[in-house]
Amino acid sequence: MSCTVIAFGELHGIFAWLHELPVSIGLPDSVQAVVMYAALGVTVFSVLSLFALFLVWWERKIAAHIQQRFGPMRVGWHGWYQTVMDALKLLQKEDIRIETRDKVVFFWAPVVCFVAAFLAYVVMPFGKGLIVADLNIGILYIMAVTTFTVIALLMAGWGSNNKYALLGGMRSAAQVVSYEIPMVVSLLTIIIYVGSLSMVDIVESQSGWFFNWFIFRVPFGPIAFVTYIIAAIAEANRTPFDIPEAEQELVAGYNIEYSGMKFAMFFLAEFVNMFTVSAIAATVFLGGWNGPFLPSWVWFMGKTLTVVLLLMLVRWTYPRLRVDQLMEFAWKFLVPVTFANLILAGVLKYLGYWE
Amino acid sequence: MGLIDHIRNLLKGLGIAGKHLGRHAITIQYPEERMEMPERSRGIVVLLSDKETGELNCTACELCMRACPTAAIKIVTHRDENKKKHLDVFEVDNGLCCFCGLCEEACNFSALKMATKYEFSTLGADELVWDVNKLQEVGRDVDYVDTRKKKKPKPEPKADAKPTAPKPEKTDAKPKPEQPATVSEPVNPAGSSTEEKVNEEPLPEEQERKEEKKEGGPTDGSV
Amino acid sequence: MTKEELKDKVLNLSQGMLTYSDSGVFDLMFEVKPENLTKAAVLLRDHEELRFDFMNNITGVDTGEHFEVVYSLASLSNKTRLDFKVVLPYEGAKLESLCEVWKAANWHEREIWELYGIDFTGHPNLTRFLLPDDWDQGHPMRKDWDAPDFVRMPEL
Amino acid sequence: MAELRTEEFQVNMGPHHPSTHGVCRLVLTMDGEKVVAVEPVIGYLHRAIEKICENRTYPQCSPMMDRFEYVTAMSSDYVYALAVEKLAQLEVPERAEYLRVIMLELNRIASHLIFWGVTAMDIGAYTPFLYGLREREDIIDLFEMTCGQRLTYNYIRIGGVSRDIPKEFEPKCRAFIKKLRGKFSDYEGLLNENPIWLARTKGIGVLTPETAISYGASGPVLRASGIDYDLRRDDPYSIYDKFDFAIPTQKTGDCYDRFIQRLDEMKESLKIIEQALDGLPEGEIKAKVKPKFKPPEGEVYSRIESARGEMGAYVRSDGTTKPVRVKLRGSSYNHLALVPEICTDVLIADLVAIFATLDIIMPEVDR
Repeated sequence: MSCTVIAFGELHGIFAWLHELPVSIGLPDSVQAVVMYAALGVTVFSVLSLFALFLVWWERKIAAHIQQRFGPMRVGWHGWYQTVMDALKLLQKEDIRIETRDKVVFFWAPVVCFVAAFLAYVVMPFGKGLIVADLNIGILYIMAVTTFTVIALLMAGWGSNNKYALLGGMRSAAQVVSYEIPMVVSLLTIIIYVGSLSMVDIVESQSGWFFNWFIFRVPFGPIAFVTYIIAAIAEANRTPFDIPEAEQELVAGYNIEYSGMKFAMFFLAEFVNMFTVSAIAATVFLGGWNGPFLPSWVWFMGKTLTVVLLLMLVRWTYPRLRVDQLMEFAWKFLVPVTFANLILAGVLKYLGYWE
Repeated sequence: MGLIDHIRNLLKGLGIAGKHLGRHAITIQYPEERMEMPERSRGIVVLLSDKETGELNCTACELCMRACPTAAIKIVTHRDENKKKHLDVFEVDNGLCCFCGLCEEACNFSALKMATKYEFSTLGADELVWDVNKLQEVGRDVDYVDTRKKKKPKPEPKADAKPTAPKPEKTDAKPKPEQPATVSEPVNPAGSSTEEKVNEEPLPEEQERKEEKKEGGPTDGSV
Repeated sequence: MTKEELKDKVLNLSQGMLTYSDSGVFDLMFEVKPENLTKAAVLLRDHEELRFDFMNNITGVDTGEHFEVVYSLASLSNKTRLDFKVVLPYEGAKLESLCEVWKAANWHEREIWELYGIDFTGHPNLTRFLLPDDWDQGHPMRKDWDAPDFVRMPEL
Repeated sequence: MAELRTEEFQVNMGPHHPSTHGVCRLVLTMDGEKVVAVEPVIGYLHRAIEKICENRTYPQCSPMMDRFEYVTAMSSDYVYALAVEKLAQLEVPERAEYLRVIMLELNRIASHLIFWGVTAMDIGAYTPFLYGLREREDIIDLFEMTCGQRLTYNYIRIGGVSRDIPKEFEPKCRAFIKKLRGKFSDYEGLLNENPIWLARTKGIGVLTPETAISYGASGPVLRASGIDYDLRRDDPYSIYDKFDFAIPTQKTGDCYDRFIQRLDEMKESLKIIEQALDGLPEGEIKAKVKPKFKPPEGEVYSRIESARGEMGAYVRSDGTTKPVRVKLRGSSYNHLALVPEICTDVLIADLVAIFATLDIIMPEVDR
């Protein structure tokens, strides 16, 4: 085991132990890596699944309190395990499969969506040492795998053989592809100052007090942060950019024909996605796990949940954009702004603002 | 409006939503907490009992049945040797009741009231038909102002009640048991209970109606 | 404009197309022969001093002896109101459509066609819309129509 | 590359769709996201109220009217009572008229609050819906305190009102007026200036005055198109000529104007309620109406300004206790007929916005 001094409450011992587990139980070399990553994957997956359930409950509570009602109150203190019960209920429900569906596509769409949502967490630094694999292309990897969601939504829209679902799938494809660009460019503004794509490097270069966070330190950091948040809301398909499932127009959009656990998979994936984009915002702009006194993972979670809270407030306040306005906003406003931001930041860096 | 204005207005909306986040909920948790119903609230129809004797106030005058627009009240009476009317059947079909309050206003004997109670969900539609015992039992603890004249149940209009009572004697030229209370529903609301009742006596009604038709429209107060 | 003035004006201008009927209790009520309907309607809408540009309502009535179709009109500029009606026999009840005069008449006429069976010639879209698409049980608002399980309320 | 073949397709919006306010079916012919043609299919909420009324006595019809338009049930009660009163030439006591005006205006505010919330929800903002219902709840409490019901009031009867207001009504009503005035800043802050809201509603679904008149649009929809016409002022019924209030109008007749129009009307209604509370006289609340009420032979069409526009009732009597014909005219009926006219070449999201701002309530259409 590791001999370094660990701050009280740090969890990276668990990850270190999992890293060393295959070796210590004497597995042959050929399967060591497989077992190690499987163990890490299961750990992260189960924690995140529970966390997604918590987020669903939290969103319901936040929405309820903005609207001056209680929200779930029945099971447990303020209904804290309501979503667990909901998930169990959805598990038991009949899986309604319409006759005219595209069988293969219809089946795999929720699976792809669910898996793609969790893939990003391979490189997510939850705390000091709390990372499954510190890839040197971390952020690029995240950008790549989160785009898988659009394929899943398109598959769901197509496979359902329903006009509403198809419209939802098409809208989702157009939207996610468009907003990918401002999102990546906003992140690039930061990355050119870090000089590395590794998530750990990004976090470590922000160590220290909060003025070392990139949102404050990098020129045009706040603008990049705002454009990132806007694009992230669109990526996570939430109001005011929730047109793929726009309830008042397309009823439920791409997941209109899904029921039971398949629906639950879409639903959980949506919340995991929301957590992903918030976690990236916390990591890249808000200093990640850096913070005094408290354990690093607490800081990470605190910052992420703050961003999540912001997303929730936005969701429950604003009306929804129309589909053409959404695209116009992306291409005519966000893309130019983010590119200008990137160029200015690059010029400043070249001129030696950053030593 | 410029960009700055847009941002300011967006933030203003966010501020209003955030402001409410800190406030306490205005809803209540229903089975544990209940709203206090106003005294005039129109809930379930109940039959009232005399405060001293505990007997029903109802005099079987059938005014409420006549006032009811959905024929939810069914009354069957008979006369004894003293020509005094007695109640055989008094049923309220809560499934048909539309809670308009016309029966309560029609009643001149403080016999019937729409109580402030509102919970009567059941598992079947037929359980919603309440007979006289159930109605009386539910109405035991209902407070009311007795506007009757003691010992003399002669119809007297209430102070501000709308209808002046028609003479109950006149309305019963035809003895009721032969013509059981008509439970009618003009357009079928697809309820099984309605259909059953309709089947009881479709023919005489049908004929009566046809006759009226020939005479050129229904005649008023023919009974 | 008082009611009397309006009545005189309408009677003068219509040259006998509209005749006064005393069945209207509150507002003016005129009667029109079915063949004069469109002419009378255009006159009421377009004449400078009348300008009944607003169609409130069309009501079909089955009086038990014949059909009546009652048109309620209002003038937004003059703030006046009147009704006129057309009496139609049961057999072969047919009327000119006023959709061209007031577009509001479209749906009202459709409803009357559906519920009373009064035919409106020249109506652009006389199709079922209030009753089920496969309805084949006649015209429900006629007095001689009853639902299969219809029972009359007890008489007072 | 060969030309891609495209074709229009049809979508059934409804009968059970979140934004069709009840059960209305819109058959949309769509070209991608664009709506080419709309055909409303109604009748899913048809309860045959008119046929039922032909089989009821005049007082018994009054509860049916609550079901005609349950969002402003006071108005539909009143329009029927007004028609029968005109038929029978009944004198209504003055206090009853004042009470009627108070209730009608409170109900108008309640309806507009629902409109405000529902429109916001249809355009995607959920929270205003709950805020609108929150204030409506206070109005409903006032109604329940007075007449005993929260939705189907059956309060305004032939010849007057069913019961006098309780003692605590006036202070509570005044407190509510004060409270609602304070809430308007919240309402305006949430949506009125919000750039997303402006983008969604400005210039969408423009209704020209000529089309509006021709299709018989009325009420806020007509006034939002710039026509200054309000039955409360131009064809005064009840005692509306005694009150001092403005008739707000807008200019362009797009969704935004229809939205703002109703917010403005709420403020005017508050003024009317205040004046009515100040001038409330003592006295009887109901004219004498016999249980065997027989109006003389004749026919009458009464019309009032309900929250959605002109609400009318045609009542025909043949001198018996039952009406020969009761026809109810709801303004939503005409407004729904407008939808195919102004909803061509709009996006599906605009269709929802137009449908919402016309404030179409299906019970009024189907009856």
